[in-house]
Amino acid sequence: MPIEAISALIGLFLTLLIFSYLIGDNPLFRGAVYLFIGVSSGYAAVVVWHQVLVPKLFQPLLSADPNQLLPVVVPLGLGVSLLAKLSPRIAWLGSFAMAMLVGVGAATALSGAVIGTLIPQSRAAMDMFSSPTFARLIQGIFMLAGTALTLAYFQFSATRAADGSVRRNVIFEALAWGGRVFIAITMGVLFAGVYTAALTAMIERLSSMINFVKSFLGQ
Amino acid sequence: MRYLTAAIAIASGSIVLFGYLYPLDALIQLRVMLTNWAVIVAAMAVLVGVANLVLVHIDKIRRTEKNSIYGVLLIVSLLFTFGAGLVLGPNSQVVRVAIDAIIVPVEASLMAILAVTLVYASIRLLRRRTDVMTVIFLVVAILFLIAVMPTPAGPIPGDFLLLQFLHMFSDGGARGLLIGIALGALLTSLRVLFGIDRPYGGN
Amino acid sequence: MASLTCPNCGKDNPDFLDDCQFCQTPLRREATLNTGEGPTKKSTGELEGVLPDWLKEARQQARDSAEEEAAKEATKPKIQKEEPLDLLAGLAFQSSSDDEEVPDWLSAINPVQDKKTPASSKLEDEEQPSDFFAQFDQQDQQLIDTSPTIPMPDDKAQDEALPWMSGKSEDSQKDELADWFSQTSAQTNDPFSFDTGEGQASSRMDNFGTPVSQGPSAPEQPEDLSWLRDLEASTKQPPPTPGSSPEDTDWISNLDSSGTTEDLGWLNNLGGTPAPASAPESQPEDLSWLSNLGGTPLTGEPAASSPAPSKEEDLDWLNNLGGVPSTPEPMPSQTPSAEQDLSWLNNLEGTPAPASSGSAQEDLSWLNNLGGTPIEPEPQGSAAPVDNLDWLNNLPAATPTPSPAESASPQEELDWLTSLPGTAGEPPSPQSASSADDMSWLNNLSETSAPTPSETPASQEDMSWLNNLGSLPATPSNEPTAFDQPDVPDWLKNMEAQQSIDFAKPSHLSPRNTAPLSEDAMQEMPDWLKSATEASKSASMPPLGAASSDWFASQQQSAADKRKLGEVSGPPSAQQPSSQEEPVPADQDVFATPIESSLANQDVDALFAVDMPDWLSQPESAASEASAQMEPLSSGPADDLAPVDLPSWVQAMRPMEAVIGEASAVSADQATEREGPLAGLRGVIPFSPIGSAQRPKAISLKLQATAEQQAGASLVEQIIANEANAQPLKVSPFVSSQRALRWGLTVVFLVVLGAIIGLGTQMMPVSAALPVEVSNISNAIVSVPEGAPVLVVMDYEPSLAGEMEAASGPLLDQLVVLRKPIFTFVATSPNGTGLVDRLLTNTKINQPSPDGLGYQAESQYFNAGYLPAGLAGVRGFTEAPQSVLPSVRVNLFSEFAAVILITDHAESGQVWIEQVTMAKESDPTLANQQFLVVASAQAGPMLRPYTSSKQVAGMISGIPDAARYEFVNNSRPGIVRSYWDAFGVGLFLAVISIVLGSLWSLFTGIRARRAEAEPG
Amino acid sequence: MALIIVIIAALLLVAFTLLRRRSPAVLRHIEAFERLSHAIGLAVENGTRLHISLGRGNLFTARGASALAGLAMLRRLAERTSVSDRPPIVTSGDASLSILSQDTLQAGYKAAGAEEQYRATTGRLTGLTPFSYAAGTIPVTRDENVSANVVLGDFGAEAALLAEAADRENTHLIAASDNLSAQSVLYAAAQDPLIGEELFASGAYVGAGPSHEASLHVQDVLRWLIIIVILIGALLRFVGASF
Repeated sequence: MPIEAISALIGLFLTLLIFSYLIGDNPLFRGAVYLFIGVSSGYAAVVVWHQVLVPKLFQPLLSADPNQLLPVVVPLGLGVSLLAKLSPRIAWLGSFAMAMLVGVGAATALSGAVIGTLIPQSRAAMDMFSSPTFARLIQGIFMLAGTALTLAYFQFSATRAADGSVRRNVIFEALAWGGRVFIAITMGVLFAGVYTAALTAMIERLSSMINFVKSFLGQ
Repeated sequence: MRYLTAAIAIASGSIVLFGYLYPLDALIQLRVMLTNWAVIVAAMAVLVGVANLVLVHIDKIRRTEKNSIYGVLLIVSLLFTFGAGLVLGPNSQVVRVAIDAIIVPVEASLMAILAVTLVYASIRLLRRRTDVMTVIFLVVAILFLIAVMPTPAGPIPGDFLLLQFLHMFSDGGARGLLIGIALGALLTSLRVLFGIDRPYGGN
Repeated sequence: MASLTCPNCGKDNPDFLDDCQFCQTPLRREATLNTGEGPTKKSTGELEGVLPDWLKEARQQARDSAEEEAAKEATKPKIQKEEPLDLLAGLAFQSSSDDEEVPDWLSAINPVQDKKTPASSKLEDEEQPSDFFAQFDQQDQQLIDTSPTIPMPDDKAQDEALPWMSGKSEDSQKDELADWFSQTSAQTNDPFSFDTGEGQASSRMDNFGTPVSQGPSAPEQPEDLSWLRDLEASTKQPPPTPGSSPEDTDWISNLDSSGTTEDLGWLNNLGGTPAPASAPESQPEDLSWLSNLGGTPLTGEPAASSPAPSKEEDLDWLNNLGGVPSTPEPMPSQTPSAEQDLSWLNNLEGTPAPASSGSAQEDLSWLNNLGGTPIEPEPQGSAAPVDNLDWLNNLPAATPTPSPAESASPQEELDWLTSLPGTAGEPPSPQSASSADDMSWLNNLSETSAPTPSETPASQEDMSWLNNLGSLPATPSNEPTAFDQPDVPDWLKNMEAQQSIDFAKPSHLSPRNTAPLSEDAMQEMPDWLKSATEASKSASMPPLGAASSDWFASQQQSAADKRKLGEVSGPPSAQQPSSQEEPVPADQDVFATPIESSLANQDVDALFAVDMPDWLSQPESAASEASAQMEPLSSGPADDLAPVDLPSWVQAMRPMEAVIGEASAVSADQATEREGPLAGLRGVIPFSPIGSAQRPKAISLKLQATAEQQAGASLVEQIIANEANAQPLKVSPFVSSQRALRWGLTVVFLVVLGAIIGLGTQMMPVSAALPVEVSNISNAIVSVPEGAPVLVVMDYEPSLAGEMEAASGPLLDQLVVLRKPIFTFVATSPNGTGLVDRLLTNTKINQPSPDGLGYQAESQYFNAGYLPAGLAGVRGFTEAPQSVLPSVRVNLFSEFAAVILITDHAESGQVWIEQVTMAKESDPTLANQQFLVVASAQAGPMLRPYTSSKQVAGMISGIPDAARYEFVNNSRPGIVRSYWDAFGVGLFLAVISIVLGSLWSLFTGIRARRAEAEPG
Repeated sequence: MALIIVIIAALLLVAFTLLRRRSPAVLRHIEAFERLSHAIGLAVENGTRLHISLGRGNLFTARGASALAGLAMLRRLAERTSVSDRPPIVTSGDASLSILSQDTLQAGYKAAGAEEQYRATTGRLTGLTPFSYAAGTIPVTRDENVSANVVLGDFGAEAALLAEAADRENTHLIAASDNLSAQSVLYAAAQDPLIGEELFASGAYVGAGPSHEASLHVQDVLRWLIIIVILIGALLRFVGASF
């Protein structure tokens, strides 16, 4: 039996085990899940090893070129210090590497949020009105209203009323209600998209299973 | 030590941030170097995380916790895949089998479960929350599904119009959500860069 | 002619005679003073001239001092007169709470506490309180176990105790509070910390409370629970070393303040014995009930000097004095307490709420200990008792055993009782007989409630302390008199200090403070207070001996039952039949006179009156009985003292102004003293037993009913009630219906979709109409140069490989067929690298002809592998592809003629869109680079804004767009088409299921809500 | 432009942080956070576990901010539940995030004075891919005596599996994600979903400090600035102005 057929058979079997979760949690599902977690984690570690650590760390270390060696000494030390995280007693040794990681990540996230989302999305909201057609103008008005009202909905600042209740300004509440409508519509559209993706996955799984059975039966 | 870690985080973050926002050659080179360092450290963190995963299940097995027997399956499959991939490489036949026979089918099956789970959740939604927004949510979802639903007579009439109408609202809402999330990310990252939030072990 | 009958020989005499002509007995009342007669104004002006100079000066000084005292009394604010009532009003409310476990005998003792106040307030030294608290602070900070064994002469004890006992100066109290508040705020955010663990628990509470205080009170509820849980959990932690951590000082300081609150109460009962330094270390509950044993605790001072954070201690035992009014005298000292009470209620919006409930539980635990019943674990109720033990465990002086509550407090009794003034050498008074009963009863108590060895001496101390009962009340008995008479003579003050005058014993009684509400007051008071006062009325003292054991038998019940102790229908009422029989004869047998018997009753009641008999708890019967007892007293010649012939100057020294001035204020039912130097004074010595005399109508229901207090109090109840409520679990029928629904949906989807796929039907046509963003893809592909490198980003997980392969297949097929590009595959997830070959295989791009397009690896397509570091990696790749991913064959990102992003997550897709946009802004050579997106249906809607903003040239979103594009692409490679029918049927099933199921859920939900709304 | 936005946000953050230290902020009512506090209290009191799932937010993506926000809230929850018999379990789908969750847990216990209760195995990596992470988290919900699940971070559609598992176990689920697909799924499947940027407000609502409250006020200021800029810009675009 070719390797593809073995893979398809195993895949069919595991698919059935996973689908058994729809009936209820059971040992078969658990076994399949734990097997999957182990394999996927091991594969991820392999990919990281071969496609990140080897080219970026080990090859420069093994090379005699000091220009390549020096830049990797610091990350090597930081990376090795992370192994200390496996022992709570010396876990603090890895805090320096994690601090660097968090600092770089925070800066990356900040720049991505500002440069990649805030400015482009704000500009896109304005561009809907540049030399628009009537239909585009209507669409732009709705999108602009949706953007503004949705943003207004998340207004966190509020005031405490005399009776101790906390509520926002009446105007803000009205705007927030409109924002909730837009959010509900957006969520509904996104939910439908997620469902179509899930349905496609189910169809793909069923299709692969049935096709394997058909091919196994020689049809 | 907490001050030293905070200083490291603030310094590295500031260099990378200004390397993004103020493109000086020196800043860009520093940013690229720090990014490469971070990539290596993150790769090492993956190995540490996998080791943590193994240790957690070994601990559960040693303490004979409930359903800890499945941990044996996890550890064996993980070590086998990692060992085979380490020796044979990620593009080897064995690893390919692991992907085609286990990873893809199981992940796709878990995603496929959502086709039933989401319908089930939608049915119970009005039992859980009965308000106008929930009704709008369900109505819009149903309309969207109808708009993209093929029928024996072809697509329903006016499917584009319906989709355009829904997108006219959803795009605005999505844009507002994206901007809001970006604002949250901006402030959250600023707190870290200011050393206010120190999730790397500083108190 | 009128004749006068000689009171001595009974013979008639002419009315002009002053003395009997037969026996020379004075005939006129002016000439004689019979015991019990009211004083008469007598002009002694004629004597002034014959008085010596020193006596004239003394009289003048007495007048001056009288004027000064009168001026002091006049300067007291009017509102202070109401404060004690306000305090009691809050107490009455608290007594109506379900969480009150403090027995009613506590309330029966309160009035005596109030009686004690005026004397102390009269003699107060303004500076003493702070010194007193500083003493506590110092000793607590050092955590030195200084049990109250400080030897101290009685007089000195009086002199030192009275100043800090006094709550006269409201300003000094407030300053003290301000200092305390600043001190506690400087220590920690947490208002109450009991031990290290509690310190963190309270800090957690505080932090927890932070958002709570910003919003409605709901967020506080969990903190109550976490606080209670913390208490329970903290007992499992070893007691921290004193001073080993900052939390120690926190809880010490808080404990100090709360402990001080209690100490002032019970120490003042001891005739002014100064507060022992270790008092704060002892359990507040113990001290509070010890204070009641003394019969004259100064609750005014504790309330006044008690900081707000300690109110959950203070109020907890004070508030259980349900329906107990107080005399106006202690108002000055209790005004701050009322304010703190109010602030405490207001602060309940924050974290103190759990403390109040927790303290209530502490009372419960203490009650259980008293009854020898261990705390029965309950979900919430078990926490507080553990806390009770826990914070005691952290006290160096406390025993580490789980019952320090029992072991520590008797130890307190041991020390301070031995130092009682005038008690050591005093012969056993008639009360000692009853003390003997009490003694055995106490032994039972100690045996049952205190298994630790330290209990045995403790119970012995109870015995000795009971023997000394008779002498204890001396001080409080005289002080009201001293207060009412600004010019009280020195000899009378000395009598106050000596405390060894037998005739002072009757003044131990305090009818006004324990009287039930009058009918008018009952009508005025709200229902919840009525229930509280009824509960307090119904509480009665158990009969000594057997009855007491019966009562304790009633304590052997669940904690939930114990909570009903303070209620009318609780176990106490069940004890009343036996209570009615035994106590009265027992008292009458033991005590010769009704006064003594009432004294004994009051002593015993103050000690052990957990369940008072009806003759004590029913005001009418008690009052009538008391009056009935007074009649034979006045008429019985054996009891009368011989007529005393006082010189006129002595008569002039008798307290005229006070008596005459007070005569109008004293109610008619108050007795007039007929013997002793207080003869003729009305209402000075209360006669009715505890819990029986009539309560003045002036109980401060109005103050109690202030909206602020009501709101705070209702908030307490709400918080406690909410925390006590368990999370409602879903009923099993609904759960089973869920499982049935899930199973039904599973079967329907799998069977129907399997059938459609198995049959391979193609009955659903595909529309050729393309959305704008999809049609733009064809235009973008045309603009790609022949054989140009194209970057394909594999940004999806294996879970959506089927959808992404079907969606991207038509685009890749068209691109290969038209432009023969060189693909470079980059994966942004580790699993993505393994999906490249699968994609090319399923789209038949790398399959040999004629079925496939025959693309060859490493020549026409390259799997560059995994691009790590997410956003940073993407950013680096757009800047220098090879430096980030050495396996990439291009040097510059601009060499890619097109970038095809195949993504299943909008966020990861946005990263590429954003970074490529940034690269295009910084690199003009990227202007012509086409950026195409193949998105999963779940990511498409989120990426649409980028298409409208022109950041994305074209996009295929999910199966519907792919089916159309595939149809336009001559139905190649045909993956989507094989899914199309099943996709349509699946969507139809989903729509039908959601519509019908939602309608059913709506119907069942409305029906369920209606069912819940129906009464019962 | 981006630099200006960052500088304005930084200055406002500092200013509002100093202001909030004097006067606590008054924030709008969010039901989910109130239920969160209640659920935490119940979990601590009932001796059950609190399960906190931080998602799989990669620190190198813009979604890493959601992971940082989840860590900030984890710190507070760790302090609150430090005295519980059963310390909370933290699961994550990213290796770096799992290490940070352990550090945060340890720091929270240390701040609460209960560092001895910290166990490294309570901060777990349950999977390195989205569905392996979700599949590895489902058993935690079921086997660890969990009474409340706090799912807060970057998720995808796999969040529906977590919601499904919580529903099957009849446990509380408070869910928040910066992923809109996950939000839409949780909107339908979770008892208390948090929408949009409410995820980033979690720290302020659990009392993480004045800086978190100040962050929300800065967000409000920038929010209205952006709204005004967009409206004015759209108007200028409509009249033909180019900028």
